[in-house]
Amino acid sequence: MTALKPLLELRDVSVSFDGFWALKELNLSLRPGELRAVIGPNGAGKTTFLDVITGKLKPQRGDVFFRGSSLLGKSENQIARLGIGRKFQTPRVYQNLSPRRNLELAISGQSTPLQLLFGGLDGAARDRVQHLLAVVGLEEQAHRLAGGLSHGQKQWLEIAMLVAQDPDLLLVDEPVAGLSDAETERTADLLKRLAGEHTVLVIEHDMEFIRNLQAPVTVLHEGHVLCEGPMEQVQNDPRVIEVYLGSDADLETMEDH
Amino acid sequence: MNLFYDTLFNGLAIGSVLVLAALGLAVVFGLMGVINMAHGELMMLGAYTTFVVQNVFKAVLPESVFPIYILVAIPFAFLVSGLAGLLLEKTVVRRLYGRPLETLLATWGVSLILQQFVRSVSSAFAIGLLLAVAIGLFLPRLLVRVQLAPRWAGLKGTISWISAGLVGIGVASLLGEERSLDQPWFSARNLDVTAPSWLRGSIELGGVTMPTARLFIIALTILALWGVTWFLQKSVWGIRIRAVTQNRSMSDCLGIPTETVDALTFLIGSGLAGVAGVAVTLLGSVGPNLGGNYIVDCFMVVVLGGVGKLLGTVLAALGIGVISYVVGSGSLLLIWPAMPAGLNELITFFATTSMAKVLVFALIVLFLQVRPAGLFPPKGRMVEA
Amino acid sequence: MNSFPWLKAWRRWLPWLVLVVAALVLPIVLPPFRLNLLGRFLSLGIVALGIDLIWGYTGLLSLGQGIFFALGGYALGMHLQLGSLAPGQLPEFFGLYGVKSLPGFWQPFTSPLFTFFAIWIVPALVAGLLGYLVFRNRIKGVYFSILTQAALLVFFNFFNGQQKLINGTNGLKTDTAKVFGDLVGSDLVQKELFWLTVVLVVAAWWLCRWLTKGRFGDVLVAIRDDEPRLRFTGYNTTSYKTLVFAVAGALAGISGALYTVQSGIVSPQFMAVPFSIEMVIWVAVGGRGTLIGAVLGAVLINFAKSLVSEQLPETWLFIQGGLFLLVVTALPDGLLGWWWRREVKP
Amino acid sequence: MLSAPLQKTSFRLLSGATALAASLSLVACGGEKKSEGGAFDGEVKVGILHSRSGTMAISENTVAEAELMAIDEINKAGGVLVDGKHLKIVPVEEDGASDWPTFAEKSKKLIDQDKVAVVFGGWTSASRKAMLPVYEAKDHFLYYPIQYEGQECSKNIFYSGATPNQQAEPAVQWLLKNKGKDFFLVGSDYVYPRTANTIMKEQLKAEGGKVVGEDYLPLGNTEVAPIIAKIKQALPKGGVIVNTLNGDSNVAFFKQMKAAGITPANGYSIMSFSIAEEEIAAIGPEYLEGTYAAWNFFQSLDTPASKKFTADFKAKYGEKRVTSDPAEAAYAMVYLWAKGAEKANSVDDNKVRDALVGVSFDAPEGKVTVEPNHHISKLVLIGEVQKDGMFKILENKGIVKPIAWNQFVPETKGYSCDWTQKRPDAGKFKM
Repeated sequence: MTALKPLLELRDVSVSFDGFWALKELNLSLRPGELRAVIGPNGAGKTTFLDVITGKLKPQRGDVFFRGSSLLGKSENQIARLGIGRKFQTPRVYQNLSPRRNLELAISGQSTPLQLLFGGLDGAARDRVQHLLAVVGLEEQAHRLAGGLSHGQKQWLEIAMLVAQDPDLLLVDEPVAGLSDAETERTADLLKRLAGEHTVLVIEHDMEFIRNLQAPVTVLHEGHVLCEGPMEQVQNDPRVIEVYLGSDADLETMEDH
Repeated sequence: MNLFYDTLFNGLAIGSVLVLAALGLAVVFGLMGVINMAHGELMMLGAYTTFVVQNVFKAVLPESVFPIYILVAIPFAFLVSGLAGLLLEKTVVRRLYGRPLETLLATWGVSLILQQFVRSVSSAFAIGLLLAVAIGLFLPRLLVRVQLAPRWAGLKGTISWISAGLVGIGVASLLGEERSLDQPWFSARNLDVTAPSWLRGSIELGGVTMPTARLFIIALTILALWGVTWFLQKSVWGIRIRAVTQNRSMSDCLGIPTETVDALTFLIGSGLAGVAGVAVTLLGSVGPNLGGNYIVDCFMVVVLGGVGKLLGTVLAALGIGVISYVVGSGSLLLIWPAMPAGLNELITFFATTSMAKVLVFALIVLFLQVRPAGLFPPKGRMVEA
Repeated sequence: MNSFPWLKAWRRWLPWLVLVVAALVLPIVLPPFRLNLLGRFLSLGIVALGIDLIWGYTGLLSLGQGIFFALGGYALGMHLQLGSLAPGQLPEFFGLYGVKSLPGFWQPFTSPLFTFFAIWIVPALVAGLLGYLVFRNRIKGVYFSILTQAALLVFFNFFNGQQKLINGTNGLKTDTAKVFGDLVGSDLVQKELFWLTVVLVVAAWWLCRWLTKGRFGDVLVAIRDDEPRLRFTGYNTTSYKTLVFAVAGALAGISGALYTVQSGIVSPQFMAVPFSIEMVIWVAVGGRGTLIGAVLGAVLINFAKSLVSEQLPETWLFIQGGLFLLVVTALPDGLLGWWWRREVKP
Repeated sequence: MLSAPLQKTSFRLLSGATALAASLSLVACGGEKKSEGGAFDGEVKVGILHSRSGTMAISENTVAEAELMAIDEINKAGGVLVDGKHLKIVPVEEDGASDWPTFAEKSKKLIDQDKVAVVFGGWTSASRKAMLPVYEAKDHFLYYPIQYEGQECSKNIFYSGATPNQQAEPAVQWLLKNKGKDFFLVGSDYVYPRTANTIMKEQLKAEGGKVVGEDYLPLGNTEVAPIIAKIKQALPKGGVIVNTLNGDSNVAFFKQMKAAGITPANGYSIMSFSIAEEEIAAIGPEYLEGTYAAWNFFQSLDTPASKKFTADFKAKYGEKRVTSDPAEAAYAMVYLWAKGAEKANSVDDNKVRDALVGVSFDAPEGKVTVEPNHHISKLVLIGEVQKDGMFKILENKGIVKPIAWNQFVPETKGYSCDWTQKRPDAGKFKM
C-alpha cells in the first residue's frame, strides 16, 4: 500500500483569518485511487481545507503537493487543469444555462477563448453529455434553464459536471445534503464506482452515508487532523466523541446533524 | 521645514474634505454593500439646507446670532439629507438588496431627478409632487383587485405611478397659473452661501497660513469620525448594524429588526453626506451640479480604502489629498530645484490640478495591482461566495 | 396563446420588423436632419451592442465605455483634420497655441489605412490593458464599475487639458474635411455614412451573435452566473473577460468614429461621465442579453431625448431618472424581455 | 410652434412631465397660438440656442432671456419691417445642454428642420467652435454674444461680445499702469483662458510686465488649494492676479483666496474677465469686494439707456435680477440683426450679412456699430466690485474698435479680417 506515492499531500498547512487559525499545521495525504471521507464539526476547517487545495486560499505556512509538485502560487484554473475537480457545499450550477450546456462547459477539454470560438464539440463528448444527462435523470430538463431545477436536481447536475470534468482527484463537499434516501444511496454507489480509477475525497455530515461509503475517515477539529482510520475505529475514539458531543453522548446521534 | 508643514496642512485640508464627503458613502458601502450614486446629490441637499438656514437667520433672527448659522445648519442638513436617504432606501434601495449593480443604476437615476428637482422646484411643483406621491402610494391599494394579464401585472406599479404623475403635473400646471406659486425656489442658478466672517479669515501658525474654514472642516471631520466610530462600536444600534453586516440571517433569527437596521444605516450615511454638504459651502459653489464635483473622488477613496475599516477610508482620503496637493502645486520642484531636466519636465507636466488627478488615478490603479482589495481588505470565508 | 401561432410569431418578429423599417423606409421618408439623427443613433447602437456583450452577457457593468467611444472618434477626427491639408500645413488650431510642428503621435494618422485600423485597434488595446490590470486582480462588481468611471474621468481630464496636443475642450471638427472630393458635412456624404452605419450595425450584431450563441457565449453567461465556479472548472476567466472587454472597446471605437463623422465633431464631452452611464440605460431599456434590444434601446431613447429636449428640455432629466428606476424595478429585462415574455400563469 | 412666453411658462408648468404629457400640453397650448399676433403680415423664425440644462445653464439662461426680451420689444414695436411687411419674430428655442456636440446638432436642426432666418446662441468658445463648421458648411448665420479670445473671423458668425483688445488688453494696460508689473494668470482649462493668457503673455512681454505663474483648473473643479499655494509662492508680497476662470470654479477660487489671505487688503489686485453682476450675486459680494473686472457694460453705468434696460429687465424677470455685460451684448445683438434685416429689406441671411456691416444701434452701453470684421465696436470699462455687488467704474476708455486677429501674438501679427472686401482670404489676410 505505502509503495505508491501519494497523489495529494498537505504538509503543515496553516491558514489564518485575522489571527484566527482556521487550519493549524494540517497534514494529510491521499493515495491514488483512494476514497476518503472527511468529517468534523462546524468550524473544523473543512471548507477552508478544500479552498487551500483548489487554490482559492493561499496558506500562510506549509505546502500542498499534487503528484509531487507544489500547488502554491497556481491559480484555481491551473489547478483544475492539473486534474482536481471540486463540487461545492451548496450546489453551484450556471443558472442561466441549460443542464446540457452546463455539462458541455464542464466536459470541454478546451478552455481558451479561441478554442471555444473555433473548435466544436466532438461526437464522443456529445455522447458523453447525453449519457451523463441520462445517468442523473435530467434528459427531460436538458433544455430548460438550470436555475429552474429543484435542489436535488441541481446537486445531481453538479455531481455530473464534476464527473464530466474527469479529474484525477474529486473533492466533493456535502454531496447528499438535501437529497432523498434513495438518491443518497445512488450517490454513494456512484462515488464508490468512481474511486479506484479516480481519487475521491468526500466531506459529509451524514454518518449513514459515510458508513455506506466504507471508506477510511479523517476527523478534522479546529484546523488539524484529530484522528484517522476506519469508521468503526473513529466512531469509538473518545476524542472524537468529545469534540462532537461533549464527553458522554453517543456518536449515533450525529446522524441527526 | 516651512514648506513641509505647509504641504502637510494643505494635504490634510484637501484630504479631510474627501474624508467627510466619502464617510457616508463608505459607511453605506461597507455595511450594506450598496454604492449610492446619489450620494453627491445628498451632499447638495445639505448645501441647499445651509442656504435656507442662512437666509432664515438673515431674515428672521437678530444679526448678532448670524455667525453661528453654520453650526445650526449642520444638524438640519443631517436631518434633511438623512430623511431624503431614508425615503430613497424605503422606496428604491430596499427592493434591490443583493443586486449592487442595479442599485448603482437606480441611485444614479435618483441623482438625476434630485438635480433637476432643485432646479425646477416651485410651490406649485412641490404641491403637485406631494399629490403625485400620495396618489402613487395609494393607488396600488385600490388596484389590488384589478386583474391584469401577466405581461402587464408587473407593470401595475409603474402604470399607477405614471397616472399619479400625470395628475400631479396637471395640478402643478393649474397652480402654476398663479405667478407667486410658479416662482422656482432655487432655480438653476448657483446660490450665494456666505460663510460667517469668522470662517473667512485665516490664522498664522509657524509660518503656515491656515484658513479658518479649513480648520473648521478638519475639526468637523474629526468630530464626524469620532461620532461614527462611537456609534458603531458603543451604541446598541451600532452593534446591531455590525451584527447584520456580519451575518444577516443569523441576526434576523436573533430578533434584530434587520429592515430597521438597513434603514438606519442608510439614514446615517445620507445624513453624513448632508454634513459634508454644509462643509463644502465654505469652499466652493452651491448649485445643482455640486454633487458631481465630488462623487468620483469619493468613489476613489472608497476603492482605495477598502470596505473593511473606516481607518482605510481616512488613510486613503488623506493619501489622495497629500499626493494631489504635492503634485498639483509642483511642490517637488521647490524641494529639489536642481533635479535633472527630464524629471523636471515630467513633474511640470503633471503640476496642474487636472493632470494631478490623472496621476493620482494611475497611482491608484498601480496600488490595486499590489493590494486588489484596498488598504484594508476584508478577510475570511465570507469574502467570496 | 399557443393556439395562435401567428400571434406568437408576430411577437417574436415585430422588433426586427421595426428595425428593418427604420433602416429601409425611413431614409426615404425622413428629411435630411432627422435621417442624420437616425444614422447617429444607429451608430450608438454599436457601442450599445458592446455593452450588452460585457454587461448583459458577462455581467461586467462598465461605466467607462465613453473612453473607447471617444478614442475611435478621435482617431478618425485626427485623420480628417490632416487629410484635407496641403503638405507641410498644420491643422488650424495648432496656430492658436503656437505649436509649430505636428506632434509625433499625429504623424501616422495621415495614412487612411493606419486610421482604419486605429479606429478599432487602439480602443481595443486600451480596453484590453485596462481590463487585464483590473480583472487580473479579481476586481469586479461595483468596484469594476467605479474604476471604469474613474478611468473615464481621467481620460476626460487628460483630453480636456491637452490643448497643444489635441485641441482640448474644443475637440476636432470633421464637417469641413473632404472625403473623395466632397465635404463630410454635405448631404451626399452624410447619406452614404448612413448606409455605412446600417451595414456596420448589422456586421456588429452578427459578430456579437456569433460570439454569444456558441460555447464561448456559454462561458460568458457562466462568468456572470458564477465566476469562481468556472475557474474551478479550469477556465481562465481573466482572459475571457479581458477579451470580451476589448471586443466591446473595439465596437465602441467604431461606434465613436461613425458618430463623430455624423455629428461633425469629436470632443472630450464624449467622455463625460453621464454619457457613459446613459449608454448603459439604452441597453437596459432595450433588454439585456438580447443584442437587438441594445440597438433598439439606443435608437429609441436618443430619439425620445432629442424630441423631449426640443420641446421641454427641463423635463428630460426627470424622464431619464425615471427610466433608470423603471428598468431596474419594474422592467428588469427591458422592453424586449417584456415583449418576448412567455405568457404563463404565475 | 409655441409663442415665446407660453413656451417659457410651459417649461415651468411641465417640469416633471412625461413625454406623453408634454405632447398633450403642446396640443393644448397650440390652440391658443392663433389668437394672437393678428397685426402682423407674416412671421420670421429665429433660433435661440443656449444651454437650458447642465453646467452652463446658470449663465446662459440670462442671455437667452435678454434675447427673448429684445424680440418681445421689437414685436411690440411692430416687428421687423421688411419689404413693406411687418414680420413678427418668432423665436425657436433649443437647448444646447452644456454639451458642445449638442450645440452642433441643434444648429443643424434649427437650420434644416425649422428653417430659421438666423441663430442667436452659444456661450463657451468650445460651443462656438463646435457650431462654426455647421454654419460654414450650410452658409448660415450664428450671432454670438459673449466676450471671447478672438483669433477667429468667420464669414458666418457675427460676434457681439468683446475681442481681447476690447477687454483683456485695456485691462492689462490699466493694471500695469496702476497696480503692478508681476502677473499671475489663472484660468479654466479650455480654449478661452488658454488663448486669452497667450495673448496677455505676449502683451506683457511687449509692455514691460512679467508673468510669474500660470495655472489652469478643470471646468467645474473646486479644489483650488494647489493653485493658491502656487500664487503664494510666486507672489508672496502681493501682485496682480488675472482670473479667467469660468463657472463654478470661481466660487471656490474666491472663497478660498479670501480664506488664504490673498485679498485686495493684502496687496493683491485681482482682475476677472468672467465675473459680471450675475456671478457676483451667486458668489457673494463679500468675497469679491475690491476686485476688478473689465467689461463693456455694467449695470451701474449711468446713462438713460442703461437705466432703461435694467428697469425693463427687472420688470420682466423680477426685481431681484441684475443685468450684465453678456445680457446686454445679447440684447443688442438681436436689435442689430433686426436693423440689418430692415436695411437689407430682407431676412435672407446673405443679404443681411452684407447690409449689417456699418449698422449702428444705441445699445445700453452706448452706440455700437458693426465693423467689417463682423465684430462690433464697444465701450470699454474697468470697474471695482462694491459691497452691494455692483461695480464702481474706475475707468472709461470710450468706444474701441474690435481687432479679430491679435496684434501681440507673433503668429497673427499683421493679419486682418474684412468681409466687405471681395477677396478669397477676406477672413485672414496680411495687411
